[in-house]
Amino acid sequence: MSPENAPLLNVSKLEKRFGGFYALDGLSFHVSSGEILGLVGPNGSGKTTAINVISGLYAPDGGEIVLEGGSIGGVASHKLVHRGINRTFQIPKPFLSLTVRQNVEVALAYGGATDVPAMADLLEEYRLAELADRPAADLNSSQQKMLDLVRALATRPRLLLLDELAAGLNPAELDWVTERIKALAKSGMAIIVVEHLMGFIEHITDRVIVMNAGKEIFEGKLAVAVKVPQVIEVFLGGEHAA
Amino acid sequence: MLVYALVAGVLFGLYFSLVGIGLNLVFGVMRIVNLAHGDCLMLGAFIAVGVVGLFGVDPLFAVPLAFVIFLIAGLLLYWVLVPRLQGSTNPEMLSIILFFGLSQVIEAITTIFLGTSERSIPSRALGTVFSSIKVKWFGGTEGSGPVQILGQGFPTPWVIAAITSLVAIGFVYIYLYQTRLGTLTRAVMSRRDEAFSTGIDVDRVSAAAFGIGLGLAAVAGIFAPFMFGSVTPAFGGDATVTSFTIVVLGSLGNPLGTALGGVVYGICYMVVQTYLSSWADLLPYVLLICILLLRPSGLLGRRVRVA
Amino acid sequence: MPPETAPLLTAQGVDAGYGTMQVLWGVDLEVRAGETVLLLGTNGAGKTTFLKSLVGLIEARHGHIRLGGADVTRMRSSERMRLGMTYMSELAVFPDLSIEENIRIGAQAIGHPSPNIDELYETFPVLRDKRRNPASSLSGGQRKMLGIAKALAAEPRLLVMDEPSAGLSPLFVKEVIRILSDLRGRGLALLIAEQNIGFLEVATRVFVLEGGRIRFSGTVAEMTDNEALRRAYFGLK
Amino acid sequence: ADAPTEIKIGTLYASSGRFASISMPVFSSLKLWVDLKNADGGVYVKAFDKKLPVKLVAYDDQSNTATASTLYNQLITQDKVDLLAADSGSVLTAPAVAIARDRKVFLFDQTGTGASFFSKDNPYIALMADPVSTIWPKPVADFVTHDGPALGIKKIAILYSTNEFTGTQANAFRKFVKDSGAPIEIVYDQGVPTETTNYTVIINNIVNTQPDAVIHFGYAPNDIAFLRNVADVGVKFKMTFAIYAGLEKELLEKNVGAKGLEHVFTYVPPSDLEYPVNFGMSLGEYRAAWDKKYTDGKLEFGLNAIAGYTTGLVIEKALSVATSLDQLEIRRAVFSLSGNLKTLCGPFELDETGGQIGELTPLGQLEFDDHGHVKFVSVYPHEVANGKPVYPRP
Amino acid sequence: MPSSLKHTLFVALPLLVVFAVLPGVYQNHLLLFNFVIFLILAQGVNIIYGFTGYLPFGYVGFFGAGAYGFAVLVMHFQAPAVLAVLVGGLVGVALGLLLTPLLRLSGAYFAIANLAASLAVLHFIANPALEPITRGPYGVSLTGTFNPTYAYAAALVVLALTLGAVVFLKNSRFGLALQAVREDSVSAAMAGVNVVRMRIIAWLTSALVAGLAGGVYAWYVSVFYPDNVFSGEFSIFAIVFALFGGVASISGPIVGVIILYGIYNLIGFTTPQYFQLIYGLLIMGLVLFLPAGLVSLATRRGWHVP
Ligand SMILES: Nc1ncnc2c1ncn2[C@@H]1O[C@H](COP(=O)(O)OP(=O)(O)OP(=O)(O)O)[C@@H](O)[C@H]1O
Ligand SMILES: Nc1ncnc2c1ncn2[C@@H]1O[C@H](COP(=O)(O)OP(=O)(O)OP(=O)(O)O)[C@@H](O)[C@H]1O
Ligand SMILES: [Mg+2]
Ligand SMILES: [Mg+2]
Repeated sequence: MSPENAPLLNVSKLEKRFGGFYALDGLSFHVSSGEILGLVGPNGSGKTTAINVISGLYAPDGGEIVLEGGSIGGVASHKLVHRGINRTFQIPKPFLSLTVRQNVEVALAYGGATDVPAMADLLEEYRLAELADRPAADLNSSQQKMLDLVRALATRPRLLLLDELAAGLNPAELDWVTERIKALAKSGMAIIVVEHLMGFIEHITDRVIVMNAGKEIFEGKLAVAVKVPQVIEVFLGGEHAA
Repeated sequence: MLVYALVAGVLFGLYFSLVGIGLNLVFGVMRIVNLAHGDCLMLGAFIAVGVVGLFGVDPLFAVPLAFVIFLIAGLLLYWVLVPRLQGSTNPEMLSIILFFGLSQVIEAITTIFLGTSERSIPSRALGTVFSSIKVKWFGGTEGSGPVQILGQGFPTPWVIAAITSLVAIGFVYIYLYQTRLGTLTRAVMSRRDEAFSTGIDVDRVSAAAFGIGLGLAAVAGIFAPFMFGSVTPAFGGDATVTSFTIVVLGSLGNPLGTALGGVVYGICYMVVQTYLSSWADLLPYVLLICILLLRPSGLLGRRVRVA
Repeated sequence: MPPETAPLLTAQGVDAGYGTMQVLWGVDLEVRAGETVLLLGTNGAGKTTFLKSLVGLIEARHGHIRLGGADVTRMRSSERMRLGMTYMSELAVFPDLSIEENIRIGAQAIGHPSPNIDELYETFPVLRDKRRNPASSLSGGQRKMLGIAKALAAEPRLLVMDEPSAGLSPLFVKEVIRILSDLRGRGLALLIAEQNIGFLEVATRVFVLEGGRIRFSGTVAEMTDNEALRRAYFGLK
Repeated sequence: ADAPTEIKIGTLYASSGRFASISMPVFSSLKLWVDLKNADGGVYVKAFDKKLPVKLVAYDDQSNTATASTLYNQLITQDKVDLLAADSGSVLTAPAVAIARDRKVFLFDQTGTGASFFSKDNPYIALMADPVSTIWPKPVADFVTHDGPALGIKKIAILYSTNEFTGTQANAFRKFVKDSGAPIEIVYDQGVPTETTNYTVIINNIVNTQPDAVIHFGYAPNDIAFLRNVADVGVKFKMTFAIYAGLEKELLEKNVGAKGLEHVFTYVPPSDLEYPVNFGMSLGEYRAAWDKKYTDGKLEFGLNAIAGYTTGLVIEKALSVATSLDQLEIRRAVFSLSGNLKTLCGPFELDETGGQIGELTPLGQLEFDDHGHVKFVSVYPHEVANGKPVYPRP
Repeated sequence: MPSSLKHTLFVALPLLVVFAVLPGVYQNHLLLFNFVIFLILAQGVNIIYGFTGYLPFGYVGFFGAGAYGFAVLVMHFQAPAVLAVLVGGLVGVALGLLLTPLLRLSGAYFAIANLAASLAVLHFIANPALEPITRGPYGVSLTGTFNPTYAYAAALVVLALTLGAVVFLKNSRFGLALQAVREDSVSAAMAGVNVVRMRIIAWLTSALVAGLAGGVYAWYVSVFYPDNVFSGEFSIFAIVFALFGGVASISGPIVGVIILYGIYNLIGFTTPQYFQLIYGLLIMGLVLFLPAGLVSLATRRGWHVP
């Protein structure tokens, strides 16, 4: 890899155990600024766990996570946020009894961003402006997902991890979100997308990592992945390839 | 001295297992902090005092009586309080306050009707039904003579209370592991939401556990006048905290754990009392905090609960 | 109407949700005796919520649910399940109980006599070897097997399943599908919420839930003919 | 000044909580005095030269000192009582001492014997019944040091509950013994928390030191538990002393059993000793009045059941000599009674700080009478003794 | 007008003024003093429970520690009362620091552990072995510093500080972040909030408040025993008052104290024998029928309550 395009994040031989069970078992990959990387694999293959470890929710049990040359394995979440990593959750986790505005305000105040984005712009851009003074509990699930995203963006991340953001959105919303994510990448953000919707993945990602049982089994274009027998077997199920 | 403290600790600890086991059931099944547990104990003690005072019979006869009364009271109380509590946003926290209120009510009513002086039962009254056997087996004298264990004398009531505890723990064990309702109870303890999904009538199972929990507390209470010399309506508060120590010590939802927790507590208490008597009262609290911080799941527990 | 096509379960205009959030909006659905109905929908579409309202784990705010002719809309889950409907949740089992206890409890929960355990072990031989172990020692796939066995122990007329394939490797998914088609052969009605379209193989009818509303209902063939649905659910254009 | 229509006496009681069992009898006996006086048209008040009915303003402090503080304040500031009597026991009296002093109100301390209450710079207190803790155990110590060696008492064990009341007694006792120079060795000396309810292990420890006498200072629940455990374990100490075996004999008899009290040494309370009186009822008359008024059996008759009555008598007598209701004049009146008044609690005598030094309780021993009832035998001091000590216990 | 100023002007200030003036018209100053103490404690509970969700069932531990901090300083160092009150606060904070590991526990476990901790501190301080330092079980008597008027004034100052803290929490980003932590600690961390530090700060603040209150209390009553200042009733009352009014608001705990402690004193004076009964029933009713407190009656209607 050429030095001018050194990856922002480098993950090598990452391990995470729950009891005796390896949720991550030697996962390695990298992602660069401006790139959109897809992370796919069957249920329980460890995608969410990978995101949880990278975002500091869990400490890794082995391996290394390097952000711009500095090791960040086991660093507390809020510090990682300040260093430019943020994420959304598979099941959105807003502060339910706070208003939408307050939800974002916390992230703006504590996110550690130097050039704090304007709250109004963020809410406007992600279609939450009209709901700004409603408690987050009143939002439906796709709105809550957007709120999760806005909260993440309020901290000006350079690496954004999206855990099944598109799931449950209708096709129109899907197109719109695709555009937004692409725009974010274009602005120089590195983005990792976990998703089950293959159409979406194909459309949005530059490259995918296919995971199974905590390991990477394929890296490259999705169009290639769907022709790899091992991927077909564990993930797509034989009948799809046809 | 050490041997004496150890034996005394085991006897005393077994009794405390009985004190704690009802609480364990209630918290394990419903995640309800029954701060009125000690007051049930106190009421059980008054039932015993009443039975002896009115009929002059062995207080052991009060055991089934108290159990049945409190089983029924527990069932009624469950339906009045718990479903409504569980509908609130934070039932675990609110239960602490709700049952504190209940304990106040119980204490107040008892005080109004029974006065405040110490009540007790002559030690000799306990186990009179067995006294002939006692004389034969343990070489004790007729009446309230001590029981000889390892060449030293221990109060007969302690031995009887310890044996009763073992029997009660055995019953709880059989209930949980050999009966249908018991299996359902363990299922609710294991995963409450899955119990609903499986079609278990969680309310009925919980009500039973609640009733049994209260019943066991009352049974433990019957021995309180013997273990603590005397009881007053205000006796409940301390008993509740001690019960919690034992339950947490042994781990939730596990009757064997509570038995172990009780014995560990009893031995620690007696040893501290022997060598550092003025610090004995500090023990349960320090023990509780240490266990919670070092092994939140208790001695026999698997599940860890941390924030 | 001939008896085999009499509706076993009907949901009419069901609204449901959590707290101030409404998740389901006027959902209609019907399962006839012996039929296998697939409820498709993406994450968060409301599948679980809908199944829960059917079996009584959450209350429907509007609408009606009828089971075998009886209106069960206000019944508690334990009562509904005594009427011959069992539910296999995503959790499926009690981790602290042994495997055999888990199976028995399926029947005990609703007051049925002990199930024919041997017959169930025949269907799920892996479970017999570990009958005394706690369910927590099983792998994800084995847990789903146990979940099915537990649900079957109640001898239901209708089995409602939430994502039986979630967390299963494709091999296991195939195994599950095989077992389900087997059950179907025995006349058991099935309602399966899934994201995995592999289950279309066993389905007689499909409902697609999107954003809490029924977006499509019809036969499997009708669904594969629908361009938009194909794009959304079969992916890869 | 214009004569008021009544004399207001303020006091507190604890209907529940830890001190209820000592507070309720004291309060009930004070009330008994009030009712008797009012039935008689009231008490004579010299300041107005007429009889005035007594109004008892009483609040329940639930054994809670914080509540008690508020209520004492309420009595003084809102109810503006003429005379203030404390709740019983040192703990609930303690807040009253500070408040009364601050408000310059004279405090009729009924049974709060805490030594720290009495100091030369506080004129606003006097103790009615019970001697101050610091001199109370003198008869016991004297018996052990004077008569003990001859009886064979050489090694003694001291066990006490660590609280103001019994802790002070233990300290005083220890000091008396040491200062006496008698050949007595203290082989065991331990304080245990007041909440202690089980003494089995401790008793075993004491047995191991082989004492010739065991002196136990504890509250009633402590004594009950201690004596029961002694009996249950089957230990027979040569001599056992316990405070409440005597002070609340009926309560202890109910809870420990007569057998467990046999041969136990204790204070002989005025409730069981016919003191010659020069004012108020004699013990027999009083007992009759008590039994007539309190029939439900919820209250035991003991020292506390006459303490409140004694307070009443002191109040009555003081009012009959005080020239005004000024609090310092009340004090002067009360102190003028010292050495002159003899009630059923014994001779009323105060030291200069207000501590009670007259009503000393002799040392006695509990024995069965011919009917199998427990009775007191006074054994020390010799001038009041009506029997010989049984030592060692058979 | 910024809402923090509004809250100060229309809630905190009037309350302080009322309690500053009341002693002139009502003579039972101790009663007023107790009101102030409970206002402080209820707000202290509000800080930790309302804003972070930890139920401090042994809250009195800090209060008692503060009282003894005051006593030790006065007895052994003849310190002036004001200094001793400050030290009381610091002792509360020190105990809070010692107990920070408890914050790892959740739900009822935290509540019970906290209760145990307060009892442990009680039995420690009350141990006869510590008689030379704390006077052990024999209680302290601090006649030298006795001055109810100044102590009352000091209590008002502590109340003002406490109210200031709550107004700050209610109106600042810090308070918002705390509430975020309470709602979902994982999401809060992803908003860049240092969850552990936030919790500790809230915990220590409420410990400080209780410690100061304990110091002032010791100053006012001057004679007390370990049982008094560690009485579980302080914890229970403070929690019940705060909950009754409604936590995570400024006015909730105030309303709770005024109403419930008012009733307490009313029945305490008039029908004492039924007091405990009525109170117990009241508490039960509160949990069953008004679990979110009195202010929820207003917020449910969409009214804004400070
Ligand atoms: N906190 C945990 N404790 C125990 N096991 C866990 C935990 N979190 C995840 N696992 C296990 O780790 C494995 C990987 O889970 P993960 O959530 O990472 O899967 P995933 O790839 O995100 O799946 P999905 O597509 O269903 O979201 C699963 O078997 C899961 O059960
Ligand atoms: N207990 C709950 N409280 C509040 N909201 C909930 C709860 N459970 C689910 N939801 C919300 O309801 C919506 C529908 O969820 P549901 O679980 O029914 O979807 P689903 O189709 O089953 O999805 P999945 O494929 O992830 O299982 C989602 O937005 C979800 O966030
Ligand atoms: Mg995932
Ligand atoms: Mg679901």
